[in-house]
Amino acid sequence: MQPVVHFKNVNKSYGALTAVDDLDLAIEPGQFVTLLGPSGCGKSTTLRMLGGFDSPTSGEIYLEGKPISHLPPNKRNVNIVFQDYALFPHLTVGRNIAFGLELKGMQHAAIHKRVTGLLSLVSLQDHAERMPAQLSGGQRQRVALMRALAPDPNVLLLDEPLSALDAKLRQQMQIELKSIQQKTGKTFIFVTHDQEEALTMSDVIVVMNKGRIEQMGGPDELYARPRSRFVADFIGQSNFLEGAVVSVSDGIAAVEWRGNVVHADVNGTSPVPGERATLALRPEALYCLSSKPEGRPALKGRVDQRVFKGAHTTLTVALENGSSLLVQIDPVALSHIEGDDVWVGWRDRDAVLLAN
Amino acid sequence: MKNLDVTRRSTLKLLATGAGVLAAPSIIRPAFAESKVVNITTYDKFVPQSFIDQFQKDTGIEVRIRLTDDQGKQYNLLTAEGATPSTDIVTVTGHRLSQFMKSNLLASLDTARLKNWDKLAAAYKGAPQLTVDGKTFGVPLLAGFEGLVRNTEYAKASDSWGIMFDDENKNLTSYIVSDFLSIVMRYQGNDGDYVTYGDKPDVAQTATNQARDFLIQHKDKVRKYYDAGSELQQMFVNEDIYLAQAWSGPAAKLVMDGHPIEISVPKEGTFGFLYSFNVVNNAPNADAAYTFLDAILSSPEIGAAMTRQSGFSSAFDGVDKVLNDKERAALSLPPEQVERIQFFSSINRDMKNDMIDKAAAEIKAA
Amino acid sequence: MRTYFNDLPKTALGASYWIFAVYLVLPLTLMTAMSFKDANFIAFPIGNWTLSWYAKVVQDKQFLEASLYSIGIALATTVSATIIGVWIALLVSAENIWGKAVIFALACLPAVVPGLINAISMRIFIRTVDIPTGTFAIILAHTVHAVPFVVIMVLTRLRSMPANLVDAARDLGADPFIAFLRVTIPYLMPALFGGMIFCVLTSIDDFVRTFFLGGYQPTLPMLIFAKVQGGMSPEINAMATIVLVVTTAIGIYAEHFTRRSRS
Amino acid sequence: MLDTTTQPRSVGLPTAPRYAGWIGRAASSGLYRNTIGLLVDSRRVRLAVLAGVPLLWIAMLHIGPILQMANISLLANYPPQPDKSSEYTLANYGLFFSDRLYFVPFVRSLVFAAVVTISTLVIVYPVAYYVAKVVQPKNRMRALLLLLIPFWAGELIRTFSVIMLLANRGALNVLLREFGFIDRPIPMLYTFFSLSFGVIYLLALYMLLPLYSAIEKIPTPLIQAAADLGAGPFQRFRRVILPLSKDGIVSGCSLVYLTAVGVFAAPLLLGGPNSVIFPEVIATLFHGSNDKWPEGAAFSMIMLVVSLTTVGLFMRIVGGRSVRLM
Repeated sequence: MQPVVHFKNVNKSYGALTAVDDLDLAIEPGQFVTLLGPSGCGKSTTLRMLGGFDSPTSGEIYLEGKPISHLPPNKRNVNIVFQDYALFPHLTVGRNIAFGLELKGMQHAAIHKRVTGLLSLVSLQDHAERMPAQLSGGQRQRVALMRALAPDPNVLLLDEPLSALDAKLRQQMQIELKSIQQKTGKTFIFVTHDQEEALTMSDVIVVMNKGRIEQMGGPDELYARPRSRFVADFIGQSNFLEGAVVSVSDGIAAVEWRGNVVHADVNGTSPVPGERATLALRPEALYCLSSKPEGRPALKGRVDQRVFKGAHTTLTVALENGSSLLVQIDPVALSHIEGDDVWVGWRDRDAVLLAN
Repeated sequence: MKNLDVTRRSTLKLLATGAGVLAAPSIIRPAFAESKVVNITTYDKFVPQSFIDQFQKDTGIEVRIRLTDDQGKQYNLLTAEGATPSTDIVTVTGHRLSQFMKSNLLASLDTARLKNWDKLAAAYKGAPQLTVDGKTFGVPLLAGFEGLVRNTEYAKASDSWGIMFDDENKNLTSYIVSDFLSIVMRYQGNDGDYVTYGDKPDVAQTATNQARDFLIQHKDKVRKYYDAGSELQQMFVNEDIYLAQAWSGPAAKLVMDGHPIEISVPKEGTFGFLYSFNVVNNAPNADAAYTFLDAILSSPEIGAAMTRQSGFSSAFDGVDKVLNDKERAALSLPPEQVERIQFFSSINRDMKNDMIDKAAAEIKAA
Repeated sequence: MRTYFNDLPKTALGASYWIFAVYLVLPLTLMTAMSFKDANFIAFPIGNWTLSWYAKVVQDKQFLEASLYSIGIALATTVSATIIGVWIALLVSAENIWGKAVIFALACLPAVVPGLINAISMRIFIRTVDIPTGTFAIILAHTVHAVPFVVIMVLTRLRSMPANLVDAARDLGADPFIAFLRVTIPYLMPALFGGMIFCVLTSIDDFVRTFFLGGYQPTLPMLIFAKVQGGMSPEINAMATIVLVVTTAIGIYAEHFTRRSRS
Repeated sequence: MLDTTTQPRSVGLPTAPRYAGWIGRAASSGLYRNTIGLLVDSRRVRLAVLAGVPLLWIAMLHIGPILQMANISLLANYPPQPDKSSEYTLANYGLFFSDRLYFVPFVRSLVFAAVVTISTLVIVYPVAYYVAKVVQPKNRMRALLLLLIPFWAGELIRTFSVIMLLANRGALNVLLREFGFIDRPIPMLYTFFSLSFGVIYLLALYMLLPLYSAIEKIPTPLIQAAADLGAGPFQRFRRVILPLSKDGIVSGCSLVYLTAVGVFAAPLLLGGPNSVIFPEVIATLFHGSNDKWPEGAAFSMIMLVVSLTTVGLFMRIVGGRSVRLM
């Protein structure tokens, strides 16, 4: 299938500063794609280039196979939901949504029908006559979304649209956004720095760092199989173990780490014995036992700190080899209080080797 | 060189027009030069409306009046317009006449074209102050003088300008600095009109400085240096001042209105001047201007209306008979005082204006 | 006790407001009162009262003509100054424009040049480029004077405008011109309204520029000044009172209008 | 913000909104697309249109007249006279520095303007604060409007009304005499007092509006927070309100100062023998019996440069960033 959006070797620099570095990205139609990364990673610039508010320094952007880099924003069939919504304060909700339709030269009756339809999609059909200032944050968010959807764009761009909402509303909107995306079948490109948002809604997550793509894939894949330390660190929490490769067999690498030999999935890398390597280990992948287990690898340590977090509890375990690990356990477990001796281990495939 | 200049100017013109079109209801140059129009710059109500209506009906010439309040601004306007004036007739006071003439703004008058010229009072026909090199400038309208004005209820009568410097009148006097300088020079026995100083600038400067220093020394007597006749009237009415040097017109109007005011000419004497209508040099409608001037001379009623409006005496013959008793009384002076009036000359104006202006500025700045 | 101390500054502030209001309004009240005085000159006490000055003013053809002329000039000035002012403000607020600060400073120049100097230099200038004195020249001079105020007001408002409002309009299919018409202009409305009121007031009030650039038709201030020259009589107070009442009525209507459109 | 209970705007008139307004229709028409639509598509055309008219306007009508005046200030004679030279000279500027005569009114003008500016600030600040922060928001416009009414009467009328108030037989003196406080009228008119009174009366608007808008923008919670942290009224004013209204103070002071430096009619009508200021000197050079346009133009240039420099320095020292009026 032809990608709906294709960035081909796109560079964008402002003077000496490189915002986007040789970006090559193809997006399939109908997907919910999230550009995830810390601020300054180039995700917003990428979005603005797609929207037509910035032009690439070099490279070309294709929308449905046609180059669009030279087109002004008003000639591109993409629409943006802005971070602060950018609703026109002097127009009613209805007129805000009708804005793009009016400019297409549509007649009153057709516009009216479409506006009403879109508003009922988000249960705001009674609010067509209100001014944006009279709406709540979540309502404004919905209006902005419907305004951007109204002209029936190929691709909808969302620039951190949830950042201004409170935590509870944000979760609610995540679900709503995803369902609207599914109902309309449009390609959504969503920009955020919030990994939770990304994991909840996306079909594909593109993790960006310093203007480059770090890794791209489905949420579970990214979570379970981070390819780089940056991704492992940015999405969820990880323990990082640095050691030297001892041997590789059957996709499992043995790594010498502080006098112990530990195991991890090679994760698509091709480790060479003797080389240094880093492996990433999710806290929830660790098991924690009061006594040394039989037939399973385990390292001995002592509970240093215990933090109750509601859905789970985290332990900081000081190992005998001098390092410490973050371990996540069942919150109702009454054992493993501070000062207890514990054995910590993991299944070989739950640890992943990172690319150097 | 000439070519270059033309190009630059037309470029500027083009640019100005371009910028102007944005704001322009019309860029068309108004038709100043129409045969059936006469443009007059003058004072409010100076020319009676009834006369204008009649004149327009009789001759078919449209009268356009531009109101002015200040000789200086009128002069600046004419100067700025240069060789293409938009005015046909201007109203000039005697002591300003030379300035207008020097800048070549006025055309000399062909009195033969005015068949009513004889209706002027004898004294003003070809008056010396309107004559330069044998040519006549302007139709005299009104005559006035610089008088000593006092509030008869508060200020005691005096026959000398010296009363203006009496300690009794501290903070109670007012005058127009430049005019009063001339009078003080006269008071001090010098030639306040500079007629005799043509080749003696040193003597003139000494005399001027003497008057200047005297006025600075007596600055504590002054409540205000004023400019306009209405200011003077207001100060007298409000009792801010009791004593002043003033043009006779505004003061006479106070008298006509029944205020306790008296105008006199002290024994040291004073200066007189004429208001005149003048045809502007290169006037776009000179013919219409002559028709208008001739018509205005035709009736003493018009002279009387001007007198009522301004408070000055008319230069037309027979106006006395038209005025009522109260008006006549306000305008009349005892014969011995009339003799003390010396009309401003048009000789040696540059020296006079330079020295007086400088001294006036120094007095104000002191 | 605590509330007493808290209220003290508030009371003082209220007092300062009302004293100031009296300071502003009292002289005008006197002026209005004087318009009923039955005498040729102005002074207290008023003595006999009369309405005859109003009768005189209302029948005065000159006054009516001058008023209409002034209003016409003010409207033309307002329209042109608003267009030019907004245009300059847009240029100054645009990104990537070289010498922005200089352009802004020059745009404000006429506001800080004293009126007299402004008028004279303008008079010399229009002679240089061969524009005749008269209505057009007056409007030009008034516009030059009013433009800086419009620029400042519009610029202040533009600075507070969220940048992505225009982006949003562009995104929804508006070209730059349509985005300007449909988004920027409505957003600027309060500033434009303020600027327009300012233009009207300065234009109607202007005397010195009008004198130097005017033709034969007197504007209101020219007429009043010329009449004043003939002696301060209550007739002028009557004129001023009428002007004041009319402008106040317009102002109150404008306030009413903005309040209604805001709610 | 979260006012979801508000009724739709037109309660009694449930009209369906009319979409497809004239702008939309025009913008989508072929005519528009092929004319303006095409033009604005080009960045170069857009820039030319954006910059062209303003730059032309400023060059022609803002700078042009001043340059012409600067030109005249360097001429030996203007308007040109046949018998006199019209060479370029610096003598007109030299005149200003050579004579105390012009220097005294000049300094007087600057000092006078400064005093007026500070007085206006002190008088108007509490008023602006009261309107912006104490008056209920719905009454604010009305409170402001009451203060604006006098400014619609025109400069001339306002000046004359001050005379009616302060003259020896003006309202104030008549009143004082009526109540027996004084026997003789107090001469208030034609003094520095009456001049300042009148000029402040004329210019208060230029201070009021910028101050009001600056103070109005200070978030009230900030002031409450300061109070909560134990700051008394004075502390709150000095540490919170004053710094936050700096922009308004700078704008207001600049406007009032620049206008006060060049104020012309009021000093003529309200000033006394000892309050002659510089604009009158300049006007005399233009209006005096002997025309001295070049000198007048030179003095105008000096006044322009000095007053603008003063304000520039003031802004730099105080650190105001933007000039605003409302």
